[in-house]
Amino acid sequence: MKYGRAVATASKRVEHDDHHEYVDTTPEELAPLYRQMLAIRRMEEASAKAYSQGKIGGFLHLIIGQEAVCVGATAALKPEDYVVATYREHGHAYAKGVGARPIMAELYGKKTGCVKGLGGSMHIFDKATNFLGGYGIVGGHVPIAAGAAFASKYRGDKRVALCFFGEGASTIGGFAEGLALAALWKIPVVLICENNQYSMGTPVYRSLAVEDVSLRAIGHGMARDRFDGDDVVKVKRRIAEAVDRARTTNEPTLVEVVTYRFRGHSMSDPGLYRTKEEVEEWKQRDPLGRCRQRLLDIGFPQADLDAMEADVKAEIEDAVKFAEDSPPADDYKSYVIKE
Amino acid sequence: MKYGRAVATASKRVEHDDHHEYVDTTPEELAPLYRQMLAIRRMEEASAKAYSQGKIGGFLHLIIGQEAVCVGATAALKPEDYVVATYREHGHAYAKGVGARPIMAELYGKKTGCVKGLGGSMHIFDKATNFLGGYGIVGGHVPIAAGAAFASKYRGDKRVALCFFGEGASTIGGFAEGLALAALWKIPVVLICENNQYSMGTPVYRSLAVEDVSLRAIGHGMARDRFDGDDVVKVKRRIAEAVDRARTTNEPTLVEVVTYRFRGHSMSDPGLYRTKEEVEEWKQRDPLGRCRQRLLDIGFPQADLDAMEADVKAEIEDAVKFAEDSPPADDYKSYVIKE
Amino acid sequence: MAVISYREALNQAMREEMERDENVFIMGEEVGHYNGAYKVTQGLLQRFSERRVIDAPIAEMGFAGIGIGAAMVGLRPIIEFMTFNFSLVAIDQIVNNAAKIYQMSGGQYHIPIVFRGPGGPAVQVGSQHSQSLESYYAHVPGLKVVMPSTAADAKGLLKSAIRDDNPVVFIEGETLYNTTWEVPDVAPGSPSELIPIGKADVKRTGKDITLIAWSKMVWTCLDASKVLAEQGIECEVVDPRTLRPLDVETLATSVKKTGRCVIVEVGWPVAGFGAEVAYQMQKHCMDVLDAPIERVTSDDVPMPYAKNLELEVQPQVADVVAAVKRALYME
Amino acid sequence: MAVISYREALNQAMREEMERDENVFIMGEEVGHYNGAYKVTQGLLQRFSERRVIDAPIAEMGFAGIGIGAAMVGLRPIIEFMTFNFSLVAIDQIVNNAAKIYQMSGGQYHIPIVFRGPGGPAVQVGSQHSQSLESYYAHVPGLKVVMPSTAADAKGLLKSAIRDDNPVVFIEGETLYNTTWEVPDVAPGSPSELIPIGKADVKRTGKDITLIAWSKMVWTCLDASKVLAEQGIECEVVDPRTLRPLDVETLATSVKKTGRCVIVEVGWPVAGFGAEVAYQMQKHCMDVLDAPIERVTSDDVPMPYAKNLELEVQPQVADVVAAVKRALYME
Ligand SMILES: Cc1ncc(C[n+]2csc(CCOP(=O)(O)OP(=O)(O)O)c2C)c(N)n1
Ligand SMILES: Cc1ncc(C[n+]2csc(CCOP(=O)(O)OP(=O)(O)O)c2C)c(N)n1
Ligand SMILES: [Mg+2]
Ligand SMILES: [Mg+2]
Repeated sequence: MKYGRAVATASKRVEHDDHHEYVDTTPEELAPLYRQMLAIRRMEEASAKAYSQGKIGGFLHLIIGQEAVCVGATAALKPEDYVVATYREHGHAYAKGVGARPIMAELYGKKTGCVKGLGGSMHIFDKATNFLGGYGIVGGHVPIAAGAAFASKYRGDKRVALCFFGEGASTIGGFAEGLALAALWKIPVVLICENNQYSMGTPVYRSLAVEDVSLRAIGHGMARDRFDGDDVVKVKRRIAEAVDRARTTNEPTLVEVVTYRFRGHSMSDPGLYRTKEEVEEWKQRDPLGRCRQRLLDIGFPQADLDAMEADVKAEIEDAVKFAEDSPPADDYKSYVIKE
Repeated sequence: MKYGRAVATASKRVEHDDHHEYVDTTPEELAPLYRQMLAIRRMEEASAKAYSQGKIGGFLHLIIGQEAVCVGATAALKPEDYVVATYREHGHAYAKGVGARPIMAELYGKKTGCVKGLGGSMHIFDKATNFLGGYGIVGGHVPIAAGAAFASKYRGDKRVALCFFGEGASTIGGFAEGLALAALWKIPVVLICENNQYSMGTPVYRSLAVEDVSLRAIGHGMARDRFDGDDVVKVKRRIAEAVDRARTTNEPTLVEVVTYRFRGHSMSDPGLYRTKEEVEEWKQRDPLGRCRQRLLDIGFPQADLDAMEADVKAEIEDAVKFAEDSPPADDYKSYVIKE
Repeated sequence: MAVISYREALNQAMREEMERDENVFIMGEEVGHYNGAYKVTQGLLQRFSERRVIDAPIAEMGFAGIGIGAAMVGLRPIIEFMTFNFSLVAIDQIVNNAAKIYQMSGGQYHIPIVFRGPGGPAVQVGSQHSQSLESYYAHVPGLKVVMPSTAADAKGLLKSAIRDDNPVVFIEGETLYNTTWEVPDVAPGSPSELIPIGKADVKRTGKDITLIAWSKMVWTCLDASKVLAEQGIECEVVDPRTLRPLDVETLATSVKKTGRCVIVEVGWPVAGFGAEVAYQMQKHCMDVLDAPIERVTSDDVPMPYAKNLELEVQPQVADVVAAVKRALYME
Repeated sequence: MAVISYREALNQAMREEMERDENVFIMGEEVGHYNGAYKVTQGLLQRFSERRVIDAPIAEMGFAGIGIGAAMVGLRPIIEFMTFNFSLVAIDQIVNNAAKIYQMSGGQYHIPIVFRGPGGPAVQVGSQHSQSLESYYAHVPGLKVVMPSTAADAKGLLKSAIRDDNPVVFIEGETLYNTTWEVPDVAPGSPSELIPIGKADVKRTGKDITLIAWSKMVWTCLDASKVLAEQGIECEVVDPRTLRPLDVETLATSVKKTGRCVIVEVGWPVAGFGAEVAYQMQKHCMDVLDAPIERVTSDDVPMPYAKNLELEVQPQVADVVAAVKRALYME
């Protein structure tokens, strides 16, 4: 492209229709991914229940329906890689290895929470697993993820950073600047837009001029990808391509994963802005149900599945009990200034 | 485009080479454009001189070498249309109809300046000609231009806003958000990137991952254009297309005009970051010289040209004298809060 | 007098001003179809259509700037920040453009715009969503800053803000939306529908000490006053309502009367707006002050999430009572 | 002792710390090839290469955030704002991320970063390029705020800032770069090379009145002190150097000694940092104060461009002299 003029051509609506292709996998690969997704689903459900009982306060944003994205993406990482996420990050934290106990205790505002009850639902951090946090200002965390990846390149230690954000975040300056700098400086970050069709009550067709966020990469000569997020293995494979690119060449990628949240934006949102039919249609393709079926289809024994599901149930119940029994948060003064 | 992945393809360097095509014109069309360009050149030179004599202070950013852009673009407007510009805006103001006297008096910090000596070089405003100002925070004025155009659409009064900015501004969030909102809401604004190859001392190849700013339009489904800014008539024609599109359909356009500043970023910049050869090469295509030659080529009489040039000289000398003789600014308290 | 909620009062103010003036429009995230994240704009989309009630994507800097540009050419935008926490990504537009264009243009362009939304800590939303930024805006010449504590003030002041020819930063109490207060029944169009910007209001009279507080802290001070009244201490509670311009006269009159002053604010202590109030009071009332001016503020920490800690951080009735007693040398 | 400029002092501090610690890097607009818009980073690119001296495009929010992310994982970035006026587009990163991550992460991640650059009015650059934003940063728990007035302070404090494990906002005086001061000859590595953050410095001793000022206003106060000394009035000039944490003790000790206090700042009056200083001084020294605390500030207006007006707006020696006389009831 040298000179030239062009009237807008990108079509407004972008369809997605390859939901029924499965990516090849094995029970060995798929079972742990299913387990993670299931644990996240159960953990989210347990937190919703605790919220309705008044045991969790503030904003609680659930990821139910989107589990395949964080689980698949994180599965493409090494432990030393970084993850940066938003306020909708319980699943991302769990997938990165943060335990259900410290997550649940954090939601309860307890001393044993992963950030000692200081952060709550929106601000889960865990240094041991390189989970660099959940952030509440839309888009503000994109440069932070680029910064962690920048440090990796600076040191030459070949770590990659994944940054998750919603399609609603793609309009804000913080995202645009993070994108531009990552492209210019070849920073090994993978920017993952979880396009769940809504930014609070605003559907994509009212928040985006073009409903393909990945096209923003073009203006920066950045690699891009876009696919649906129902098949956790597909997510893993496609993110792995981007992670490899980052690890081997430092080139960042903008990836858009098309998904859907089954619940409201947060617990206080009844989600009146969409029809039951629409939600039902998406639930047909529930990544969790799909994954379970697939696991059975490729020969994972029903008995093992039952055992796994019981195990997950116990894990989450234990986490809730741990949270309930933990002492309240008690120190808010020690972490303002580091001496 | 539905799904799909793509590794970066846009090439880093973008060549521009159609400097020698002329767009058809007539002496009637070209002569007033030449006169404006010449007046701007002389005004800038006069201000540089006054600056070196200590009569103008602060930052003084000259547009010498880029005159064809603001003159050509503004020639595509009606008087009721709006123009919003940066700190490098003397030429844009003049082209929109602000007189050399109030501009020069403003640079001198005089009471008779167009903003009473309160704004100086970077902040020229003129309500009578719908010149909505020069702004000093890079990118911050892009939403403002979109806002003026938004008001036009709100009222249905068919005014168009032009917004000028540098290629250096294309990385900042304010630009990205203005672009996204203009595209989403179909705001009748024309965003004109004057790509003069440098952002202060930084050449485009160190500030942009892809040296074609117009490509940013793609991610927003926005119309775009890109061309060189040496031929003032070409600028006028191409901007007129975008202005017509805005006026008739409210659709915004992102236009990039490739140009060059002959001087340093501001008067205090010696411009050591580029070679004499480079500057000389660009001076060969000086839009002012080209335009003068073209005018003669298409039959404008030499005598008329001489008369015009004398007239311009007198106009600028008069403006300088006016500025020198004007009383100093004396009121800085009346325009803080409107009663 | 009707008893209505703070939320309803704001809604009425916008609705009435939009009926009155075709140039008024509202823009912000979720203000239309969702009826507002806090339902303050309930029903406005239905009444005024998408032309005048505009759902914005997440681009505070962008839509704040669009409001400013629209205001330059004669519209009267109301820009809603979902919360003022998010105004930090747009603050450059407010400080460098909205506040300065009138001056930078030598008086040619003025900016009749309202930036409004909830501010101050809500409940358990953590440090990024819990801060009181009024001192930032009050610092800037060219702006007005209004922080009503009651439904009546909210309505009368928001109407004044919308009619003001200057940029007004209008910070609502995030935890006040459900509070109710008597609002006078005045027909739109009557002059008494407006409460002037820049006038403080004595929310309770008393002779022993002056409590100066705004937004939700007015309620805390009124509660503390009840406790103290039972102990025979009569507090005067003065609500500046407008932080910029500050009605120093009304405040100082009260302090001169009582000789003692406690300033209560929910923001951080260092360089909070309370420091400015304290400076003005010591300057105007030093001769009559019987004790140093006390401030009660939140602790100097980012807001923690856990409910118990969050309460500990913020000024409570007991903190105000204790400060009053200190100022009265009672303990 | 070598006499060096404020600019050179800053340059030496960065150079020595970069020699010392491989994790220190500098990022900002024009810091490398251009050697800094104000030449503060002169020669650093040549010495440390593009890996550690990084020219950024115009994206303050972006590169401030990149610095924060890099600091989280162990680097020690120095982020240069070409001027602090441009920090307003990045302030969300500083307030909501840099200042809070240590708390939000329950102490797991700390942010050793310096945001530095010139602040305060320069000369005739108009309202968008002339403001003093120190009160914004000083307001925020989790940050430190340093504003040196002399070359010696600039060097010792910048070194401390770079070694600090917290985010430090380091605001240089835009008009001080060429000023010179004696800087002790200490070899890098010796403990005396550091000036501790949080310690005020008495820049002139005197018994009659305390002048509190920082950054370029220290110079104005020293000049005013000379004028007043000729009239037999001995001013003590105390420079907090660090605004957050503020060394209230040193300030109060001086005010207790002199019994009078004038605060001089170049920023806007309303809710400026001077208000905080005034509050602290009245609180700690009320018993001994012989006159109300005076503030001398810039006028409450956006900065005009014209030279004559610009001087009128800012505190001049004569304004300080007049304020001192008012505080001494001499006029
Ligand atoms: C700068 C900023 N503006 C507004 C908000 C309020 N807010 C929180 S989440 C949200 C919607 C985000 O949508 P999207 O990015 O699509 O993510 P999703 O919630 O769908 O995961 C909004 C508007 C915020 N947190 N930060
Ligand atoms: C937000 C912000 N950051 C930095 C600056 C300092 N600055 C002024 S002009 C400029 C370069 C702008 O380059 P470009 O956009 O290409 O415009 P040009 O000067 O070439 O016309 C910079 C960095 C500023 N004014 N605003
Ligand atoms: Mg979304
Ligand atoms: Mg440029």
